[in-house]
Amino acid sequence: AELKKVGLAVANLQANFFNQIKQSVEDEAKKRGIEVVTVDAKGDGPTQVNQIQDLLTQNIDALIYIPAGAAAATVPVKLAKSAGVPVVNVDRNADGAPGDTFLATDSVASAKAVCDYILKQAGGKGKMVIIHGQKGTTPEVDRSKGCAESLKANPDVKVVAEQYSNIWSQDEGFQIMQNMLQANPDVSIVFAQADALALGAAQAIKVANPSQKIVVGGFDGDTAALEALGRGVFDVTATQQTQKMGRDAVANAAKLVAGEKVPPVQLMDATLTTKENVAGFIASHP
Amino acid sequence: MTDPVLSLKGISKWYGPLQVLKNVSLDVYPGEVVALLGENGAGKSTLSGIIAGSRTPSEGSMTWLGQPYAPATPREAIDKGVVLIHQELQLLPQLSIAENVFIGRWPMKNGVVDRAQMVRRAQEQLARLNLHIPATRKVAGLSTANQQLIEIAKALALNAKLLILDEPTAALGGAETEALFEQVRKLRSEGVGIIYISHRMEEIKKITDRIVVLRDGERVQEFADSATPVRTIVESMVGRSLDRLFPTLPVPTDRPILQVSGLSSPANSFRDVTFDVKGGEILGIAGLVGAGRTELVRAISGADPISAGSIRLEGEELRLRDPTDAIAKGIVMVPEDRKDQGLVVGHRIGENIIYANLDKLGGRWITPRVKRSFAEIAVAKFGVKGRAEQYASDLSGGNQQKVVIAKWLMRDPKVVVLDEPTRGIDVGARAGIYDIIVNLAKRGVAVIVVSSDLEEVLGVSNRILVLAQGKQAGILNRDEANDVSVMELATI
Amino acid sequence: MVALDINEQRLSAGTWLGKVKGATGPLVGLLALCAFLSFSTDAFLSVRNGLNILDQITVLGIMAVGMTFVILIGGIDLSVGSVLALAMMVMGWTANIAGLPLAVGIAFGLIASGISGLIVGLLVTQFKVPAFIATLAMMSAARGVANMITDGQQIVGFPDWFMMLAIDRHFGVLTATVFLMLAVVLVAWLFLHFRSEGRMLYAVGGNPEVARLAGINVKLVTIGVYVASAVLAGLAGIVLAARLDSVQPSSGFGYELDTIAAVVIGGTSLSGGAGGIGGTLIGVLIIGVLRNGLNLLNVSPFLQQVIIGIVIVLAVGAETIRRRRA
Amino acid sequence: MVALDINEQRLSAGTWLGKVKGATGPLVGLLALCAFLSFSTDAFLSVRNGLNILDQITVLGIMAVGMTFVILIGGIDLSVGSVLALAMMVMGWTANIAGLPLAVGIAFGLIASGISGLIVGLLVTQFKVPAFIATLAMMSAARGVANMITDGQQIVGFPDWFMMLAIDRHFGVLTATVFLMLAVVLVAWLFLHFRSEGRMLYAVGGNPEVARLAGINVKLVTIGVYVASAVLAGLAGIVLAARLDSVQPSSGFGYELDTIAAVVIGGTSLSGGAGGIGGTLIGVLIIGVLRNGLNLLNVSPFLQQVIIGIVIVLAVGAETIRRRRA
Ligand SMILES: Nc1ncnc2c1ncn2[C@@H]1O[C@H](COP(=O)(O)OP(=O)(O)OP(=O)(O)O)[C@@H](O)[C@H]1O
Ligand SMILES: Nc1ncnc2c1ncn2[C@@H]1O[C@H](COP(=O)(O)OP(=O)(O)OP(=O)(O)O)[C@@H](O)[C@H]1O
Ligand SMILES: O[C@@H]1[C@H](O)[C@H](O)CO[C@H]1O
Ligand SMILES: [Mg+2]
Ligand SMILES: [Mg+2]
Repeated sequence: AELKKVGLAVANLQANFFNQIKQSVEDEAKKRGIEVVTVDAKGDGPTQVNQIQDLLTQNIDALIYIPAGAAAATVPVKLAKSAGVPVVNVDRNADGAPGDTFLATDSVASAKAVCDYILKQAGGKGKMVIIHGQKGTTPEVDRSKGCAESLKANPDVKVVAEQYSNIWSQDEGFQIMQNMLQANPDVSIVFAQADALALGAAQAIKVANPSQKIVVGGFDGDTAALEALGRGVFDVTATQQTQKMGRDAVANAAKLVAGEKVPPVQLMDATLTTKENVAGFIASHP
Repeated sequence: MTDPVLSLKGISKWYGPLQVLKNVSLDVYPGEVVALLGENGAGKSTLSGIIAGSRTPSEGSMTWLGQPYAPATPREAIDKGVVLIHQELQLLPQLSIAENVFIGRWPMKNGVVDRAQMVRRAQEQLARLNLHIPATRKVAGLSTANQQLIEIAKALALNAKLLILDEPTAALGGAETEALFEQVRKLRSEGVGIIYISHRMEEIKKITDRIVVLRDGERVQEFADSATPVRTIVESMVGRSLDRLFPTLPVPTDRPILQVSGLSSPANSFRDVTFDVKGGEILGIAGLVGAGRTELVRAISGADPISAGSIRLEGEELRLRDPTDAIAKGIVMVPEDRKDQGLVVGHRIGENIIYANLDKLGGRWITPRVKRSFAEIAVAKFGVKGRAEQYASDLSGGNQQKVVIAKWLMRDPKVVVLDEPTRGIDVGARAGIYDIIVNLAKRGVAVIVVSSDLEEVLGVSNRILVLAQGKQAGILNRDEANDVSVMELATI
Repeated sequence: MVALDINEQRLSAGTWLGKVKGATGPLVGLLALCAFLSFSTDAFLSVRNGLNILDQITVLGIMAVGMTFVILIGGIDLSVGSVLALAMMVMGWTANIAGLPLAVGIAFGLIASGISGLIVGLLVTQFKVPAFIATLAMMSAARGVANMITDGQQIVGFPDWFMMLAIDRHFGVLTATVFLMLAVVLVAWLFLHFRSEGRMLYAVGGNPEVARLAGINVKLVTIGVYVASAVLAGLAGIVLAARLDSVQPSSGFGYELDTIAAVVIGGTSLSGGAGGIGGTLIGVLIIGVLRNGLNLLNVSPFLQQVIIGIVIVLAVGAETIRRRRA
Repeated sequence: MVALDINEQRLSAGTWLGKVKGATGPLVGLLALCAFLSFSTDAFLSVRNGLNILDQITVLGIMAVGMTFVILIGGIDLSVGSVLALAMMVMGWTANIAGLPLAVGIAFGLIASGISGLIVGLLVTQFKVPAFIATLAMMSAARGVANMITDGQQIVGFPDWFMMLAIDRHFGVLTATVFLMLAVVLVAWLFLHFRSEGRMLYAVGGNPEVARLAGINVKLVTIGVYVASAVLAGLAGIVLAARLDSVQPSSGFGYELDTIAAVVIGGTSLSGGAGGIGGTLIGVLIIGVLRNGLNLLNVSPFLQQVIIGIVIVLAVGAETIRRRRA
């Protein structure tokens, strides 16, 4: 069969990362003459289940699926499978009911790289805080794992506070960092598991105006974050290949519809990005 | 004769298909008090509203001091000097008295509200009515009578050229009414034109120069002389002859049903009250405004707590924690405020009747048929002019009051308490309510009637309990009670 | 006013429309919406899509019944979304962490939600805390407790029969959860119309002082209503858990406004005493059909928000215009 | 009841407490909270922390002033969070995408929010849409438009002077944004107390029919109030943009409940006609101090939710208990 109509279920379009993927999917589909139906769950799992029902009602040929919540991730896959529609999971996978393929960044390795970098910048010691993503989602779990590996190698760094965000947003990053600074004014290292969180944290630091230098690491390579990185607002991120993810998602969906086999997990690299190499990514996002 | 301040020509008003005013013409001259009379629903308030700019006429025209006059908003009318004291209280309970008196026209100084001046001038207006409450006090919590006086003060502060008073005394007692009349006379002597609306005939005779009668929205008659016999006026209002207002009272049994002894309220609004009411007896409770009558009967019907004393019903001592307890024992109360305590005005008549009888409607499933037949019986039995499925808000005051009475009497109570049962109700409807009261007594029910209308307490009571400042001033038998003896006790 | 009343009377006396008094505008809105969607998209008018919509509104529908009670007595309940999450987490913890049977978990979940409702009811009646504040506080506290149960973690994987409640179409049409919602709606409707306790809600909402003087135990009714609303929110949580085959403490975030909107769109007055379940069902369907339809029409997600805003105003505004004309 | 009135009179006549009538409970709550925090953590009672709290409440404080107006006239405004985002995005777009000066962007942002308020006001007054529904619809629509401006993207990086408004401490103490908030509060307080237009709000909220009969233009007052609330929400958005040095369309999500809570905790009655800016300031401070204090005490975020719920009830419940005793 041929892929004519693909459903794209996005977790939350407010996150730049997902918005980039959405735009890439839509561009690629346009090139191939495929119709895309996009729905935005606004971070709510149940809403996403409803939306996927509606996509299936419209007889989509394949589903590109970014789970909204940590829970509820399995139901859409089951729904699609029972309707005979192949599923391409992007960024987040569903425990117990994975899609036909899973496209994502190797978050464990990339998060380790980011944490290695910020710990080194801080001289391998000091108090650190971690602003996690949405608890229990694949990227949150993997990035925590990756950073933990780095921490193991740096025993002089003490993690004094960890908090979880709900929708990975800048507002939340600001709020959480502000709170953390109140309780721990002498923090010197921040790992925020997404760029929006990192930007929020950096701004909270700026407003609080502490006497010590605080190193901030993020993740994603959001459009706005890369520019900020260039201006030295924060220190490092891992730029994910969002354009490639979008293109690959469409390509894999087409293959699955055509009955070709694809590997169940396809991880890609994210590039460690600092002020030095950011210009290239601003010019063209991978 | 001078020119009229206001003259109405052929005013008509429709609400949808319903015509409530039919071609009414009326002139009001400076320095006269015109009484506007008519049954409930005759169109008096509607006409007042049209004059005061809060409603617009469907047809007809008005002139003000010779100029065409068609106020589109109340503001326009007020600015010209037309002031209406509405039948319903128009106060903001959360604000101070002073602020209420000057609402919408606060005295200003340098672009800001001049509070000192506002309070001072408000206090002056209150003093004119013998009301000595600080003008800085909040309106919430004041008695209805005092609120009514504030409403009047509000109008007095406006320097009106035409003042319309729509039932200003419905909630007032004798002394307050007198203070009001003094102000009315003063305004009249200053050349203000006054339209006075009331259901109390004795007042009409005291204060008005001319009487205009409305019936079903039509101007039916004018009496140039206030000496016209009441009977003639009433017959013109109701369009038929009315033989009597008060029915003959039955002779009470000697079986005491309700015995109250040493009853006091926690807030001290009444103290050490002792009386009993026998089967078939009607006990009137009289007193000046604020004497504590309402609080006393609310306590007896479980609506308010007591701090000392006892209430016995047929010998059994009652512990009333809330109205539910009293109702279960057979004591019911028709409260003084129909709209806020007696009825859910936005709901249907049938529903309102059901609300007081939910426990009685066999089983606990209330089908529409059960409900309808129950409500229809009540409506028919107590002569409510209306259908069970009508909204209570659509009824005239008198009929609303009958609904409240009906909802309670469907329970076959042993004691019925009526607080101000005819407030704002026309003579015709009043006679109907008195008939109901007397019929209750005939069936052996113990009845308590609280009223500020002296004629009424005297007319329907076997005995009269008089309260003065919360204290029991005495109990008068029917043969010894008259307006002088009651007032003597009330002003102790 | 009279004109309106006469009109309403005529309706309620005769036609079928009159059964959903106050909601005629919204009903017209709903029908217009359905008609429009049937013409503009093939997928809308099909049994399958109809059943989908029913599936999609179960959670909202169940919560909206409880909210109807609350709003009828002139109250408001902002805690429903959090109480839903609390019930889910208690259920999940009992079944998957404490290892008791799922049925016990469900019972515990409902009990937990009932207790939240009881606390709200007591705050409102005994401590005179305004309902808005009492339920806002419960919204925060219940969410906190829901989070603390597993330290913010979701719980995944329940017995198969549980998930099947939301998936298996019995008699080829209704899932158990949809059936449950319809049962809740029907029972609530019967209760409000025919039970004396149901009529009490209208009396209390119409004027609490009148109700009290009429011998109705206003406090008890109020407490009962908040407990019912909370238990129904809990039940909605259980349904949601079946639908998602998992529970997480962030569930139901922001649902309170959706639920209140459904009730108010359905013609129940926020000042209490007027409205009913029929209208609420229409309100819930408007929201459900609208979301479904916008997805089927492939309207972009951001534009959807704008259109939803406009349709809500139209559905309610239609009622005003109808009244004006009448 | 009688006792209460006398008591209130005494208060309002004489003591300083009387100035925040209806909010004495919350004021006591706020003082108790501060006392408790001063003893239990060193960091709380310091100039720096005090200034921090002020910084943190600017956005909420500005929005709460507008919400006070709305609630005083008996209305409600659920759209403030979305209108805030709309103003931010319009500002950001004008400055960073259309390339006009930032000051023009700010003006456009405020105009955009004013228009939303005007639409709400017209819906409420001319089309008789209940405020709850009209602002709920605007909440959805304004959010949608805010998103559409940049297709959901954030905009980062404004001129330095702009961000410095939220950072530079003039005279070593107040940032420009805090100063702005204090000015807004003061002007609003003067307006409500001393201008006749301010008093009109109380009249309309107390009873719109009474106000109309007293010659007050109720519709105009209502429209004005919704415009003011929206413009203040827009202004709060500008302040937030300075604070975050960026704008994103998801900003302000859920702020409506926070804002309403601050106003109601401060003693303004949801039924209108009673309350004021003084109380609102206390409500805002309670929320600000509470969040700050819980962080200083290093209370876990989940437990914080529970405690916030409890403290809200206590702050408002204290008022009841005070009244009972009085
Ligand atoms: N807004 C309205 N819509 C429809 N009908 C109305 C409205 N206001 C009044 N009416 C009707 O108009 C008629 C006249 O009412 P109005 O209030 O003028 O009577 P009234 O003479 O003042 O009676 P009362 O002595 O009871 O005050 C009544 O039948 C009433 O039901
Ligand atoms: N809700 C209230 N708050 C404060 N004071 C009240 C309240 N109700 C009544 N009072 C006061 O209590 C006293 C007794 O009032 P009550 O209403 O029992 O008097 P009444 O004899 O029935 O007179 P009225 O004609 O005003 O009903 C009065 O001084 C009155 O002002
Ligand atoms: O991996 C992604 C990104 O980090 C994004 O910022 C939010 O959602 C996560 O799943
Ligand atoms: Mg009248
Ligand atoms: Mg009385």
